[in-house]
Amino acid sequence: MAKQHITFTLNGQAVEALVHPRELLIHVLREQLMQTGAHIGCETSHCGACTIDIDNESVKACTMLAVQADGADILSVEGLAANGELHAVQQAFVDEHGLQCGFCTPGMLLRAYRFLKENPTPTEEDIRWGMSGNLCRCTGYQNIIKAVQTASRTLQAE
Amino acid sequence: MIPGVFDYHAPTTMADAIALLAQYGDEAKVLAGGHSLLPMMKLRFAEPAYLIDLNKINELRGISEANGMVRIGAMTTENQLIASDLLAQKCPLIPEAARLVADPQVRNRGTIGGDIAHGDPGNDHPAVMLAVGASFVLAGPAGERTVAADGFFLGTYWTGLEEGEILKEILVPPVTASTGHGYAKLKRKTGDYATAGAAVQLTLNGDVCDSINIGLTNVGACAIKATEAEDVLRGQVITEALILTAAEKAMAMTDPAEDLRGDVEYKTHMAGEMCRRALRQALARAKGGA
Amino acid sequence: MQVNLDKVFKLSGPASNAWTFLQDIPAVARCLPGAEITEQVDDANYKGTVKVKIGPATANFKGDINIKSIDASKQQIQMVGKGGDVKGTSSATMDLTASVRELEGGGCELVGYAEVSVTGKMASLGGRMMNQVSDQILNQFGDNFANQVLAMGEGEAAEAAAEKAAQQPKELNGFAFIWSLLMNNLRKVFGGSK
Amino acid sequence: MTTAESLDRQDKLQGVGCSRKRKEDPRFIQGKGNYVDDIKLPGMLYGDFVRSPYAHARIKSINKEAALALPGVHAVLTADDLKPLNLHWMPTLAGDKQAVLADEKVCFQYQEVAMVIADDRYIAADATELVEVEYEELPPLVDPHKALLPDAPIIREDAAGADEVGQGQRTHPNHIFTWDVGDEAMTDRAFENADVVVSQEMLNQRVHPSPLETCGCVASFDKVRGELTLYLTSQAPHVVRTVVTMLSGIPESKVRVVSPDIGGGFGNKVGIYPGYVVSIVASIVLGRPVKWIEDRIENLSTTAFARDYHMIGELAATKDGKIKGLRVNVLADHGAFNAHAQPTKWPAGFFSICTGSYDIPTAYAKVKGVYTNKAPGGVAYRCSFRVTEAVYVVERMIDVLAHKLEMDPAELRMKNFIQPEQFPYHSALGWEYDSGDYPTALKKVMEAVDYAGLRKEQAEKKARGEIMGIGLCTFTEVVGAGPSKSCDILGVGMFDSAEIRVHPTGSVIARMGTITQGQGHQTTYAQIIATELGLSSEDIQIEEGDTSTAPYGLGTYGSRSTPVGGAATVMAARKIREKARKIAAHLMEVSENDLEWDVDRFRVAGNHEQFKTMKDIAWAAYNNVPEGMEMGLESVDYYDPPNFTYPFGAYLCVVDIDRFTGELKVRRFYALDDCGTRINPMIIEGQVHGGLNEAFAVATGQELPYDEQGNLLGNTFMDYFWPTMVETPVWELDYTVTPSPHHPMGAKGVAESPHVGGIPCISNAVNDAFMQFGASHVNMPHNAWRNWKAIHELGLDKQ
Repeated sequence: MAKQHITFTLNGQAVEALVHPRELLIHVLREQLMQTGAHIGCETSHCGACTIDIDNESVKACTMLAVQADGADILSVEGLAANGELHAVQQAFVDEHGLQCGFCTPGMLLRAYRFLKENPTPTEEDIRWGMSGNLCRCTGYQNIIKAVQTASRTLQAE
Repeated sequence: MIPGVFDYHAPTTMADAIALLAQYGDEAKVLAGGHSLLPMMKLRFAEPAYLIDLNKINELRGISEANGMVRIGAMTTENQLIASDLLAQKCPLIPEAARLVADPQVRNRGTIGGDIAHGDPGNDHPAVMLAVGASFVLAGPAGERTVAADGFFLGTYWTGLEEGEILKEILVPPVTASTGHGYAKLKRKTGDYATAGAAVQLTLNGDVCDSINIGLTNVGACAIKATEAEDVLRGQVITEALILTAAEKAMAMTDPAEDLRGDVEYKTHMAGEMCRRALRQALARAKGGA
Repeated sequence: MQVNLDKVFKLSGPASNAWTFLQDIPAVARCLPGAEITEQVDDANYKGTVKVKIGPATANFKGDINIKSIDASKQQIQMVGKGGDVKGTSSATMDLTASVRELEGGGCELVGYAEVSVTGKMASLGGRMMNQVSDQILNQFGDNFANQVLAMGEGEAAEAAAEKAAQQPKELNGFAFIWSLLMNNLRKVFGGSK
Repeated sequence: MTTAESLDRQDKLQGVGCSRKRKEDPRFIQGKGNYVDDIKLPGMLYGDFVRSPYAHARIKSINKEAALALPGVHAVLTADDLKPLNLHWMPTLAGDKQAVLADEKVCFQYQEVAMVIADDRYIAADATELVEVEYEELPPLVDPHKALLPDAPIIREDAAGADEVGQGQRTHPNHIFTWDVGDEAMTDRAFENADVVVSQEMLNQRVHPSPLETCGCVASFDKVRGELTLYLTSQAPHVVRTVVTMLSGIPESKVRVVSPDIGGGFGNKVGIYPGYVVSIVASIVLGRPVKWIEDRIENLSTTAFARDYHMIGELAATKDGKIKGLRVNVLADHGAFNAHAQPTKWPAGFFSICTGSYDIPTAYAKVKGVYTNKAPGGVAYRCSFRVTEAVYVVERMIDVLAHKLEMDPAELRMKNFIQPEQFPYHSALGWEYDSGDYPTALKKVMEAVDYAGLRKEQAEKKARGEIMGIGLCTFTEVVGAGPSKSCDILGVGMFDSAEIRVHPTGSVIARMGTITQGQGHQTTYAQIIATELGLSSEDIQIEEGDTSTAPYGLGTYGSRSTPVGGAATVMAARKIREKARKIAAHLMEVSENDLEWDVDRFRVAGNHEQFKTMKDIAWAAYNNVPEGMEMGLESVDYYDPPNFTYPFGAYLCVVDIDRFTGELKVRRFYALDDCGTRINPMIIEGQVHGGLNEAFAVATGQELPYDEQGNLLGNTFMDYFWPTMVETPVWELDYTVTPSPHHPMGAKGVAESPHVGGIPCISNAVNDAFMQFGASHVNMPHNAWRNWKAIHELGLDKQ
């Protein structure tokens, strides 16, 4: 089948792409649009390294076709910092040592960003459940949980 | 893990979707949330030549109540089920089970209709549908028909959907004040299929169990309605001893396959244990407890 | 991974019909919807293909069938089917012993014991389903087999069975299961076995 | 003399001991990391493997025609294509060889048979299905216990007649080596004369490190310049360069290997895999860059498993619990090729550290390695080479002995610890432990958790039929490979290196031979240099991973960065400081001997107002140096450690097990680590959290099971267990500090201790839970199913 023309908003910018129907959104973001922040970890939607925000929901971009993103509003880690200012979740991950190798981090950040909109004042238990679609191999999660708590406090204070 | 080549269609009406499905026949596959089908396509177990994406069909979404039934559009996502006040009041077992499906991201894409129609014995909603006494509106070239959940699940990847049909909506009778529900799911970790699961919905008349449905997840070729366990409890004052007997009956009805989650013996026992837990929870709730 | 399956299918008509049919390898193969004998190499060896469709999953297998023994006294046949999917990612072997057993009070049954061994992607990733799927496939095979044997007889039921046999779908799929269910119901209507 | 003013200056440096925020983070949190799959070169092609569906089969034919006919396919490479280059086999670190592409037969499922090179990964994937391979199935050998039977299928026909495959005499075509250490006769005597003897069979199951980023590379050969650039996920880029030269004949000066950001290694990225070799060949042949990235199934199925040690441990003791001897017998399943990634001269690595933290007078260990039809490997998964297995066997055996003696396992440990005054301690199996204080560590943990209270609670629960277990582990690690007398890779001694340049304005660039994969080297090496040179960490840039710029090093694994690379950094910095002292003396016109070092400056003893800061000196180094001194301020050091370092710890774990489902909950995990001098406590704690979570994963869920046909089951993240936040316990950390006497800063390395110590700790807790009811040892992984079986057998699940 011929390539299809799709347009969507990526980090506030209108973008377009020509894609084969079978192309996965994660590949188009990374290889056509060169937004390599979101990563590929498992390809079976278990690890969450490819998590981005589509129309105000967290989505695993490895299990979505690019054609399905036509008309969508997408936020990826590259668009998280606004006007040169780190987002509170980004700063909190640095402050609480919530990352090591950095590979899961963009997915973690995007999920934390959306999770704190869904639940601005979570308990630790809420965080564990709300972030359970993202695997991290390095941190043992303890500092990620702290980072989400810190980000929650920062966002509440803002 | 790269899917094979296919043609993609994203109809905006059911009529178009059904026409496309009729046109392409079994070369086509219907795409709902995609979290079962796309991984199968990436592994090249599934290689449909045509993919008919239902995500743009608005009439498949939404939860409403009419004519004494709660109607759930097949493309309603798990998180929409969880967020629904109507379901929380009228069909609380459904959102409770939805919380245990996969993980937050997957629940944003995964749909109740996809979960039911895929026919995977590991999916959670089939057993829940058996427990709540749901029926399904199936739309096809010859029009619509409504079938009961009980009898719809026939085997692995095998349901009562006929060629050319699409699951359109789920109809659920609302619960009453004396209805209790419970879903117990044992899994290895977040995101996994159940090692065994049990969904229970029962209604009390005074102390007596007036009606009861028990559905079992992932302990057979498809979701199992544990009718023999139900028979033990229906019309009875449910006691702990009866719960144990019912669980034994439920265990006898299972036919699990060994995999990395467990062998037949373990899964059978876990079906019993999940049954006991769901029954106890449903009973407590029916009596007005948590 | 290995799956062992014990199956008994009740058949109508005399055991001699069933035994005759059982020795017709291409016809028996066709009872597995989607299966086709493409070449008879010699008396004991055949080549064939199977197109399996289980829900959304499909696989095309290509392989060889070797008849290890035909024992007329026991009305038993032993064969080994070996095949690989055409993409070279999975393969399967089925060691099958099938016999026709006469029943007291008339009728007979097809008794099958199969050891199905699967290697490759299908075993390593699809193992969760293998047992149940194999069981479903064999059930369908049994239904078709019974139907074919019934069609060898005479009368209304046999004609109906022959007609059904002619409609048998070309591949093993969900629709086929519905079809076989339907057939089961029809069989009830026509007073067939089961 | 320390003053408030100098303390303030010291704080500003952000040197050793402070929890400095990481320098790596800004790029990672903004999506600006640069991992290998992020690299896109002009004209780049993609490689994808055709893999074997069989565990054991002969290849009868390979037909590429259909694949080559697919538009966008550039080449299909098979063993026959590599033969003229003599690259169809490659040497392994263990002295064996491994097929790059299957040569005439396949020996494990998912083995690489051919590589398709195409315009993009989609076409490549399509084409792999079009390569027709005809196989003749052979009987697979899956159970290592059957490997040496007379009628066992011969796996390695290529080596069937060889007297040895790199590691000594063989007795069977499936036999790789038998290695033993210790005094067997004396150990036997200890057992004969013992009051009490215990023996237990146990398994360290086959697992996989599976970092979140899989392995991959981009090979780019410039035909005009004759230069090869290789970007790859390697924990040892310099070694890769040497190996590439050895294999290809391209001079080392024309090979550039770059390890970009690495998404976790954990031992998976030490080895050299067929994907790298074939990508290089393809790039050379096609003259275009070639990318190969494995998917998760390929990662779990082919590149580097760990463990698979089938062990029998035995202890001999007096009736009051003094251990007199240890005997260990191991059957090691190495898979189809001995690709055991370890640099020691011993076939079982550091396994002989198995006497642990205990003063055991005599010991004997024997390891037999065999081939099976499984993936090759045997990597050190977040540990030094076979240390996890060694610690597991001794820590489990201590508990088994305690159970037999009806003695508390803490008491038994206390009774047998190597005492602080015994260091440096020479173990029965030949190690020289540098330093330690085990009793203090265990006492601290027991007090922190109220050990007696926990045991009381456990007894109460037992009476109610509830299943609670308490596990202890008091491990000693051996890390920091290593003295080159003991360790080398293909003949290159295991030193490591640092090169430091101080710029005129006082900023620094430093490059090391190690490579970070999340450990935060860019942060911590800067802290070391900051402390040594008195320059702010913020002005110190650390670079690693590019063989064209960094000094030669052996890489990062086996917790060697701090013990070896860190030591090299200190030594290089100290060379600079010595030169700086001379320059300072020259500038202030005083004798070098009159100068003293004060945080960030040389000052004149007795006159603290007269000083030159390091920044002043840096400037002078480029315009005003003493006569006869060459200008500039830089140094390099290649550090060959005199000994290993021996980090240790005391861990305690409390588990509750659901008696109806077998589900396990780690209610408490208290980990005290002693890694000597602590460079960055924040990073240490992060490393410990991560290592503990890995230990939790291995102990309670991870395994790579094979069925009888040699099918690998469970090779996606659906089945292969990685805990999410929901399952992960809360970690409580503590520490003591016992510096290493031979390391220039006293640091020992930490990242692996929690993995090595955590696994037996959890396993001891689970076994403690069951053994109190009379069960015998239960193997890992302690998943719900396995737990329930033990429960069911004990009859504890009665309603």
